[in-house]
Amino acid sequence: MNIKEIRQLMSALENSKLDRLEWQEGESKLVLTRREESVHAYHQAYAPMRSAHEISAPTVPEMNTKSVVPAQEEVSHLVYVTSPIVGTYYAAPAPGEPAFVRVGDRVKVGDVVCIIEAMKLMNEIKSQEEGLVVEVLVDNEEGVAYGQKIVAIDPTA
Amino acid sequence: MNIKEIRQLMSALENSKLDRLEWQEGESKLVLTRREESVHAYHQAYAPMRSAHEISAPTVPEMNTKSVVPAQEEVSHLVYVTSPIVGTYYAAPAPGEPAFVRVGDRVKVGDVVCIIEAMKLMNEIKSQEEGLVVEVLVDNEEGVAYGQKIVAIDPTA
Amino acid sequence: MFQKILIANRGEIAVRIIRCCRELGIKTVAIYAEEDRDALHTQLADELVCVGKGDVRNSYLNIPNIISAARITGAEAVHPGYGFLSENASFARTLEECGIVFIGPKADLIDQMGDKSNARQAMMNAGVPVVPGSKQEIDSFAEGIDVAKSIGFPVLIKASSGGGGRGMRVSWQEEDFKDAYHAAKSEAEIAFGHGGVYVEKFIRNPRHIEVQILGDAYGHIIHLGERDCSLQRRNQKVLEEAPAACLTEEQRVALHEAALQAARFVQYQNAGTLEFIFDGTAFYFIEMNTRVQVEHPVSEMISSVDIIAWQIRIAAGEVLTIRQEDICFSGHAIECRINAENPKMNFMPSPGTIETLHLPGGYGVRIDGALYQGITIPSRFDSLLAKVIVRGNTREEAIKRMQRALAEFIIEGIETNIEFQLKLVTNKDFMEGNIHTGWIQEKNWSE
Amino acid sequence: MFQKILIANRGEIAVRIIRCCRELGIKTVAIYAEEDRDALHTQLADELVCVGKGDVRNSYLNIPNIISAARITGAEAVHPGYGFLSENASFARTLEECGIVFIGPKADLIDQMGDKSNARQAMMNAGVPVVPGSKQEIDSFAEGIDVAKSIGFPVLIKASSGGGGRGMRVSWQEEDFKDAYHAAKSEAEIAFGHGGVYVEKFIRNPRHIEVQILGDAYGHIIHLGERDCSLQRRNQKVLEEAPAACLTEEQRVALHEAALQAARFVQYQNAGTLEFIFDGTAFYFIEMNTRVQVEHPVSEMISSVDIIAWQIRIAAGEVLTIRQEDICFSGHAIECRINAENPKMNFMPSPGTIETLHLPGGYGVRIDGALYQGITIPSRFDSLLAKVIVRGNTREEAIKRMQRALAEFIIEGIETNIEFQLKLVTNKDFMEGNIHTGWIQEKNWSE
Repeated sequence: MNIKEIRQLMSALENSKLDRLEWQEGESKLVLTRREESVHAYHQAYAPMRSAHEISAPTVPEMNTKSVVPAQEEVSHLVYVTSPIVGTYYAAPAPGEPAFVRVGDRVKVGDVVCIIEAMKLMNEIKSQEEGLVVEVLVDNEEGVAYGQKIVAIDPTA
Repeated sequence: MNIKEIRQLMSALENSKLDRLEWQEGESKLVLTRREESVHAYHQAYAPMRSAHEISAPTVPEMNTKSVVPAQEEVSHLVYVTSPIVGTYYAAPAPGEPAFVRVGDRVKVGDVVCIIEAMKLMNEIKSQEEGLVVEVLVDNEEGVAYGQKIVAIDPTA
Repeated sequence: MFQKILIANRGEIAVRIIRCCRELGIKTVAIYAEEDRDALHTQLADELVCVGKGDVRNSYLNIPNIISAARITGAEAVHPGYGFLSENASFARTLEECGIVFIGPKADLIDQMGDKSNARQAMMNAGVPVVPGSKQEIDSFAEGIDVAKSIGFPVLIKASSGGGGRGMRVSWQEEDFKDAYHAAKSEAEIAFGHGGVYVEKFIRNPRHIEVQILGDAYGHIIHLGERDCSLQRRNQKVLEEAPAACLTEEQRVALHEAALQAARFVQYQNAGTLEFIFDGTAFYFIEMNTRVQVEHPVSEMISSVDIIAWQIRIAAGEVLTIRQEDICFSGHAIECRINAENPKMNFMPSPGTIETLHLPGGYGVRIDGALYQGITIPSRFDSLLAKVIVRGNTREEAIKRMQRALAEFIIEGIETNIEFQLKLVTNKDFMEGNIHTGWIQEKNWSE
Repeated sequence: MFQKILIANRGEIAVRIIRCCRELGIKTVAIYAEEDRDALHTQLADELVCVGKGDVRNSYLNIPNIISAARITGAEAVHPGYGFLSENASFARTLEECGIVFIGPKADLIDQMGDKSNARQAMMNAGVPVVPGSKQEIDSFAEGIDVAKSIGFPVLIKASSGGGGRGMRVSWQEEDFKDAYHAAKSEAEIAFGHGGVYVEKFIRNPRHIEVQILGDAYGHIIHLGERDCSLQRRNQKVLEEAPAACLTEEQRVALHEAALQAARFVQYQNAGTLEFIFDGTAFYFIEMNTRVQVEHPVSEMISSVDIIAWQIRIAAGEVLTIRQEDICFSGHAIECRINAENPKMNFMPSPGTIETLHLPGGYGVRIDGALYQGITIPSRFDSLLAKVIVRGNTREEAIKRMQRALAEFIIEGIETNIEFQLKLVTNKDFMEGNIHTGWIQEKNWSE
């Protein structure tokens, strides 16, 4: 390792959210520690207080804070159909009819995977990928937020 | 690694937001840690605001914030006579008389180095060390805080 | 009362509304753009719905997504805050059609007051003074001088197609009217290809003074006193005070009466503000804001009336039980807007991560903000970070308190206007009250 | 007015006083123990003097060093805050001899009120009710029952050498007096080797109510209303309110009058508090605090009088220009003390570094603290970190506001009593006002 590389590492650390980087070459070793992120700490700290305060429990059963925050930082080979709008999710074209897709189905690009109703309009949501449906992440008639993951597809399967 | 490279690293560290850089070459090792402490930043940030506010400049000439905060984290072989009380420093036993010690004097354990007046009592301050007086850090009749460094002594000289 | 409210906004006003809802025992739904995932309002609300990303038209202005968010969460009402959709009559109307209450006045009233010439006409009908001037373009020098004489000098001759100060001349007295008239006309012709001009009263170095109004669905209308918002930069308010120290008691009473008259005339419901310019003697209506304003806290501090709480109660159909005589105005309040901007770089926005945050506190200090240490201020939205509001028994006491509060306020990691605000509140002219709407721009603040 | 004041204290009260001095244009000297090098008060003051380290006797109680610090910095006056040297008459006297003003009452008055039996005697002379009881030890059962009958049942028979509840019995009526008397006496003999007992009125589940007084050097004395400080844990106040909601208007007026009478009798100067216990019908003087109190902000919030500023002005010889009739009490205020302690470990102190700090804010919320993110709370000093003070137009509004403020307050890195305070302010008995000085200890808070 030369000076230039070290300086590159310095600036990389500085611009990161990390706290510490150790590196060793003989026998190879690498330690990275992440800065205590205040946001998450905050959120966690807040929750128990809210419940102590008795104003926390969401009253609408089909909706909860967690479900409408687009998930993050999941590293996997799966791809997701996400909601382009806010609305209500319908798994099937009409009550009593079979769902557009189920786990185990294969979908092709352009296949309708669900309907999201918003402002009384029924919006067909289509898959952008081809693959195997491995999970449906939303319950029928549940509310979905912008960007929320609806269906997980394994394009390699 | 040569002097020039080390100096480059020194200045790089100084200008970074990092706190610590370790580097070893045999078996290679590198440790970088990032700063998180806000106190000093706070103090620095506050000062300009105070001056913008026009309420900062100390009006007592012989006293300023810096001088009464015991210095910290100085690594050297020097030892210091510090003030055990808050009071007014007198370099000499009486006005017009020669100072107890001057730079270049040798002091022995128990030698009086100054008087600190507090509550109208004259307290003789004695050296706990033997050595060469290399600096007198307080001006005559200046106020001194508890723990403030008064005289620097080089015990190795 | 509502069980659940959706807040169709972000930043400090969303936090302000969520706090109020908590105090009223109402559940809250925050909406957010993806860039605001870690914003404070998303952390304080009971429920969250992401409504879009990228341009605000896709998120905080995305009416279908916001209304769907209200529907899927079962929110019974929407508080629009200020800015964004707060004065969008079509949003208010659509909500109403969906059976969701818009916390604000009726859509028709938003429409009426949103059109400036409509509003001006309504105020004239209500008997509220507006800036006097010709109703339409002046056809000739003779007609111009007639109008000028009837409204009194000085007058402003203003190109009807004008802008940016071009095609505009002040005439101080009858003698110089002819020159000014022709100069404005010919400049307008060259600049805009059309020489039509208006004549209106020239208000030199006016103050901007506004009156806070609350009205319920049953015809009760009260005012919460006036605010002096004369410290502006490029028509953006920078610092606001209540009461307006420049008014005599007679002027104050007359101003409040005019505002009440205006609000009664349009049968105003919910919180609203009548904005006036004041030339030291007379005041003239300029526009009405049919929403809560950034500077509402200064009125709260001197009236002890929670404006947001009343907005919600009124929208829920409650009676405005506070009557004018119940309100005991007391003390003086000042608000400084703290923005993520760099005064040394012409107030350029300064997004980034707040590395160090130290908020002022103590006696008489209120902080309305949306900050925490470590938050990243996105570049896409407004630069308002927090408002420092102080109350003192006198204006002098309030100014001293603001000086010390601002001196304690530390934000590191991004540039802010804290030091600029400190310069303002320690400025001699400001302390003596010798300011007007153009004052900040006249001064050299760089030293 | 003074040019420079030394603040002989630390923590939130030192910050409170420094802020006030800044508003009054007075320079400040902070003193600090080495452990407090990075404390907030040292960062806000204009000048700093380290006065010692280790035990507080060597630093914040080190009279020679503190007085020397005032002399070398040229401070003309010393504000002692509360605790530490605030009720030390010898400190006040020494300062006076050095020509430095002690911001508080005269040393003799501190002495007089510091001795509880002196204070009790003075109040009896002033005609202020004290807890009725025998003046000295009871010699016999016969004497005891005479005293008991004259003061009325129930009575408390209390070992004169007693403590910790031993040698103490309640007699509810004449019939059980004999048993109680002998039980107390023999228990006292066994426990303390001395069977002497007193008889005094037993006040069951009293409230602690106190009245804030301000007096100047010219005989002007006013009160700033009363505070209910009944929520205590081991005689430490936990939460305070103003006004005391349990009083009728007649009781309130009588209480204020008694306090004024007491303060006038001793010719009180500066800020002080008369503490009473209240049994629902009558109130009895218990002690006088000759200094500012931790809970002074609740009185400030309902009276709009800055108590610290008046302490300084009065000490500087200014006339108390506010008269009783000028004070318009309005609203209800609550203060919660936030301590570095672990309620789950029997409120053990919890020093350490504050890793995350998020302070509540917004309408009606005041924070008096000495915190910043990253500060290390030393183990050596008091555990008080900050006070959350809210004001509402009614008690209910204030409680709701406190609930939401506490729910927003986040301190990570050390244990605090924030959640415990949340339990208190959401407790039904508290909300309904059914509390007394033993209430916190009676309840089981662990669930």
